[in-house]
Amino acid sequence: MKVSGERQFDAPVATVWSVLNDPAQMAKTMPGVESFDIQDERHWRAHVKVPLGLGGLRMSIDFEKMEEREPEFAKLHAKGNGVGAIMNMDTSFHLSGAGGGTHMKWEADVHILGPVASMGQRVLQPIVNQQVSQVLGALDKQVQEAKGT
Amino acid sequence: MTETTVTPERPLVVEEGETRPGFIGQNVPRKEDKRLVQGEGVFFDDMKRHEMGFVHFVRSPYAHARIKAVDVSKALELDGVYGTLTGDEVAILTDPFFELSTPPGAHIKDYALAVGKARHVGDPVAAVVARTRELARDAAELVEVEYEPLPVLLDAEQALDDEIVLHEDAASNTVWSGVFDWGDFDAAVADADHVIKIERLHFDRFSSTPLECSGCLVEFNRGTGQWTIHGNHQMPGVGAIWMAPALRVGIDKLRFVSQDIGGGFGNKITLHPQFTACCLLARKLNRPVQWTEWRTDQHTANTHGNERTFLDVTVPVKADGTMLGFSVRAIDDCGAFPRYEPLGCIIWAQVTPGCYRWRNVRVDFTQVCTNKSPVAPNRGYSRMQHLWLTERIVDIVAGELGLDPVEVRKKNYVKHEEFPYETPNGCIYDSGDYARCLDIALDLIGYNSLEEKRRDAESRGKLFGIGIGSTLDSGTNNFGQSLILNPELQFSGNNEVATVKLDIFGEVVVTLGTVPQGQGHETTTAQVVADILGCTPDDINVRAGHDTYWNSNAGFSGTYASQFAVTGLGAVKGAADKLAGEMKQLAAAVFGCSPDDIELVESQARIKGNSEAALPFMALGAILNANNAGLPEDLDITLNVRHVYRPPFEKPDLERKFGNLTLTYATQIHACALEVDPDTGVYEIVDYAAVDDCGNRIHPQIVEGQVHGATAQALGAATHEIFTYDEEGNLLTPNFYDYHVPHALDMPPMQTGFIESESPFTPLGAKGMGEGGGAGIHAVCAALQNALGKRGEGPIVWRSCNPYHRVWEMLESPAETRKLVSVESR
Amino acid sequence: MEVVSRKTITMTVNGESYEREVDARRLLIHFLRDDLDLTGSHIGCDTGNCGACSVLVDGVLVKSCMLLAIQADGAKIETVEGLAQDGELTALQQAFSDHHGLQCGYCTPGMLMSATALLRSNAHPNDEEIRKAIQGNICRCTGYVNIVAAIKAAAE
Amino acid sequence: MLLREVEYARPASVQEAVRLLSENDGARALAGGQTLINVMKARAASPDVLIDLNDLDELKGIDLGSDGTVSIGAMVTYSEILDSAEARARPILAEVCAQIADVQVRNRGTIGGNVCSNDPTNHLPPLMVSLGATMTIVGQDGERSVSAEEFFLGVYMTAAGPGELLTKISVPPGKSDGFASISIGKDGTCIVNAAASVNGGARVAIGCVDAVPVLLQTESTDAAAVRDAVRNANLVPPSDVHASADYRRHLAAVVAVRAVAQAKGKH
Repeated sequence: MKVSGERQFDAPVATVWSVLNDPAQMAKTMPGVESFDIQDERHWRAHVKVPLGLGGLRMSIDFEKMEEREPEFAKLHAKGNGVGAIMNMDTSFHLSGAGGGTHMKWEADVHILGPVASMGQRVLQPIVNQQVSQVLGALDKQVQEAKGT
Repeated sequence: MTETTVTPERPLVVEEGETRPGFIGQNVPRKEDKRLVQGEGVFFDDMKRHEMGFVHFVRSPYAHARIKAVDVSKALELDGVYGTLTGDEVAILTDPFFELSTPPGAHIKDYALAVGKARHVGDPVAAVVARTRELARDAAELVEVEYEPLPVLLDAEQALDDEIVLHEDAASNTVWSGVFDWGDFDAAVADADHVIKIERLHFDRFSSTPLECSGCLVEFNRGTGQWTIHGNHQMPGVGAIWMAPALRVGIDKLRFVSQDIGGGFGNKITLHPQFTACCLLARKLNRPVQWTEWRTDQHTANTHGNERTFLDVTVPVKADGTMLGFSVRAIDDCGAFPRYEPLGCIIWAQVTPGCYRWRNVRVDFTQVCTNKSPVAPNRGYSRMQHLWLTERIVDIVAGELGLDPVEVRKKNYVKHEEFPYETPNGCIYDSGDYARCLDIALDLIGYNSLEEKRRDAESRGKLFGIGIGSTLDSGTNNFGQSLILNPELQFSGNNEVATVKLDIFGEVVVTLGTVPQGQGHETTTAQVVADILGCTPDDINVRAGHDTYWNSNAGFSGTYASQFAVTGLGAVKGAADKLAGEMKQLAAAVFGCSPDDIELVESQARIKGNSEAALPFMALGAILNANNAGLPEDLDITLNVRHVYRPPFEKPDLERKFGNLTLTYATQIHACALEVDPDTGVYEIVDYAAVDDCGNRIHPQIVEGQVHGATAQALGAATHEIFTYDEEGNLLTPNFYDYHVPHALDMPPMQTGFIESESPFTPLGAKGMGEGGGAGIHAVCAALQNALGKRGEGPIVWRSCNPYHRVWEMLESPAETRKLVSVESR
Repeated sequence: MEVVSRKTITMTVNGESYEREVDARRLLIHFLRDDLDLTGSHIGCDTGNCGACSVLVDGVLVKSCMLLAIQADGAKIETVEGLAQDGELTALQQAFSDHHGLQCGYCTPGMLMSATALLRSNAHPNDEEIRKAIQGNICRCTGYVNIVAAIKAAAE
Repeated sequence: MLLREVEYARPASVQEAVRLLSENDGARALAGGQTLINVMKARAASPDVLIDLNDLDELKGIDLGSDGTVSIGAMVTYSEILDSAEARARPILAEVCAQIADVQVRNRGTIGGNVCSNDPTNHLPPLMVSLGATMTIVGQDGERSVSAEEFFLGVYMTAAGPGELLTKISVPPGKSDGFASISIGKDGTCIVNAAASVNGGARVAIGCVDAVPVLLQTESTDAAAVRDAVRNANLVPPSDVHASADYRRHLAAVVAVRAVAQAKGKH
């Protein structure tokens, strides 16, 4: 499943870049993060409980930074392992300056395996959209905070 | 004992003819029912053993992946876990199951658990045993498997490239391939006035999904080294042939027991991998273990029916509508492991020309593996796919040439007076009257008022269509057909066993080799024995189920391939005839007369014409078993006889792929009328008729029940039931939530009719039946085609399953499918 | 009121009282089959679609796979084993046999419970009402034709 | 089958239920269980604690107010709605409940559970939106009301947040309602559905095409106007094995038109 979009931030590129590339800050944007370990600057792991309304879906997600061209492009691979679901995601973003703010183009390719993939076909897409909009909303907040500091 | 119970309410079309005396042919009450309606049946999951453990399989979430490591340590730490089994252990403790194919399929290695690689979603990678079912599942979640995902292969045609290979040992995805060429197809094309080409037809994946899932309770006896498997394997004889060598034991070390089985439909024929894993666990852990498959497991990882793509179908036709045959390239997708395959690569040839007098047939058949669930012989096995092809051919040709689908069928059907009819590949169609069955079916759905119904539907904004499905239910396999696939195999003919004894208090006790799953074997057996022994079915004790300890089983024992009425009852009849002979001998010895003077009537052996000189069964049983002093020394009887019925088969001619592959051919002709909502593609079947001819019917109600059930399964397969995968190989219809099977409200009004064309080849003139329901798929496809377009216009129904969205797509873009067909007229 | 993960519950099933300790997670169907050894009710799916596990809880027809055993604490349950009295089949059970309303018999217990519930509330249902009443019970053998006929006959 | 370990409580009052829901991390209310227990069987998502609402008599009645408002307790089952004289004041309620699943599920499944699970295939979320129902939610801080339009937030997500409980659904008076669906088989799972209420113009809520019911309001109740409204909504429905996004989008217009026509017919 591919999702993509664009987003405008009211902050300079460098600020947005710093938030997007700081795992600790990114962790704050992800819903349901219970713990977070940074292994090295390219690898980190999150234990999340994705809130699904009916109950949480527990997953441990390994992130690996695949590519980066500071301050405009980065690509990330995430592999999530949970009972009933395995998630593989490749995501990337392009940043560009736009009138004092930052324009971000992003895309993500999400692959889900396991019973959740079979049972949740018609809800996965809306749920992914839901999660994405939460992440973006939280990202806005992080960027504003970073800008403030 | 009531002689007749219920007369079906709906009018049945009755063939005029003799009324047979006795219980055969009557609807006697089913012996099975009393326990089943009280919840007192015994299905495998109803059994318990002291200290038993529950098995849960760890299944692959990947459709294709290398297994790099399996770590069971965390599972073993969980309180209540008894033990585990991994693929590595299986590879040491067992040999791969034998493969039926020649190379490349012969080189495939199939084990009880995935070894080295997982090849479909749900492939069992490890197993855990624990004190409760819930704990076993908890522990299975703690098994850590490291996978290296591999590219996924889901398309049968792509499989032919061998760019992604499932089984490295075979080095190819092709399991088996071969060309079948009968008559002179090229000459037929040269002789034709029209040549119709169909680029592609596709028979979708579905399964009849028995309501009871698979499973077993396995006990291991350390002293004797014997496993007792209480399970619902529907063909344990063949299961043992797979399992014993793999487990490196003799076949008698595997005792199979079943009482009641909750439906099989062929899906319980290839349970040997799971059962073998359970045998290993029972031995390793020294405790009984029970494996219960759940619905989602059954859909993802037990078995499906064969999926088949037909390419480049070419049909030579004469100006008058006579079809001369066809050629096709067929690609069969058997999923991740062949198991019972490649038998499906030959089974279709039992019905090579369908119901038609086609003499020139060329089939280029290839079977491949893909990363989907393995297949098994789902009801109508392999013939259903092929007969769907023949019916699609007839209707597409009729549609393109503007021929009447009824007339064109009648013109091309094998005619009543031509039976027994030899097909171009040497099969002998025993008896039948297809045109007459069709007339009855049309009559039942009110074919005469068709135009009126069409106008009425159109006035309500609906598209109206009518369709016919003709099918043959070939029964009693000649396993010699397997030699056409692989001349090295040591299988041919067929057999079934029954034993009958007269016990000390006069009870008649029958044991069967068959493994019934709802077909009423206890009842029909009792009818046959009662007629022979001169008593009532109530006097006959038929042991429920199957147990290899009874010694009433043979290599091909089981319930499959529409054969009970022939092989099962053939064995019963043979055994009962022998017992009757012995009872007469005994009575003659007592009375000092000739056995020829004795008759068996009213539960007695008596001197003909002298009702005073009579020995009740109880006396006969007691005399031989407990009061035998003074009986003549040369009276060599046991009142306990075993009979093996062996149908009259020859091995086929392997060079020509020619011979009689099956003994009987029951007929099913269905007709269906439906209405399509053009705004949505939603359709509803408004009239339905199924006409059956299975020769002499032992128990008409049971026969009719089989017709109803098979039809319901076909209507499900035609409308909603389809196993669909996403591009990762996830099954998107893994349970009854998304895999919609017909509910009571979904079933159309159904009428049934029958004729009885006695089989000249079988002990009771009966034919096996129950698998002709595929006619429903053909009829629905034809009716949709009829509703969606006029001659030479509109879409071509090219898939077997047509859910609403497909119908809508056909309505939206008729040209998409229309381009699949071309006509060359000379 | 505190949360529990295990509890001793009591239940009356077909007139017999039972007391057992159960995990909160145990489904009623597993409790009936595995803990009470009442194996007449069956399991045919894992999504609440098939109805093979249908039983009456305090007179209400439910699928016992969508109810925790702990939820039925104190309830009166009726299962297929409770239909026939002293070996005497009910009219409905007899009609299922007479009309060949069962083949493998696996869906039959659930089907009988649904039909029993129907006939208690509607003594003379028509075909449509019968079909609607057994819509939650999947049968893969009979195509429902003879089941509908059997229920209809039992009502007459 | 075979749920993950879970804890359980069966409170006797709404107050206690709310307390238990707020105090226990990962707690989820258990109503009829006809969705939740199935999800738990798949172990796809699991609550840690179930707060069983089945003893809460406060949530079980159906009242007909003097202004014609039908107030339905969240724990009222579909079968109870079918049998209720009060619910008949808004006939569409029973008409739709009769189409949900099967007898067993209707006997156990509740109106509150249906709307709170907000599975896109559910019947009641679009119906409640089209009817302009009001949802009453109770939490530790007291009671509040939310319109149905605002209640549905996403798949399995509603305005009844953690520690809160939907207690009551109030349906205003009216008769001109319709409901149409395309389902898999008769009365099967919905592929697309739509509920409509006509009062001068039409309120149409379409289900299964987004995470929440999509509400369209048209001044005209003509088929063409309804179709236009659906077209202008630029729906991006999910696709699954039963329907592509295109097919769902097409069906959305069909069922919307049918639901409105049905509603008009009841004038």
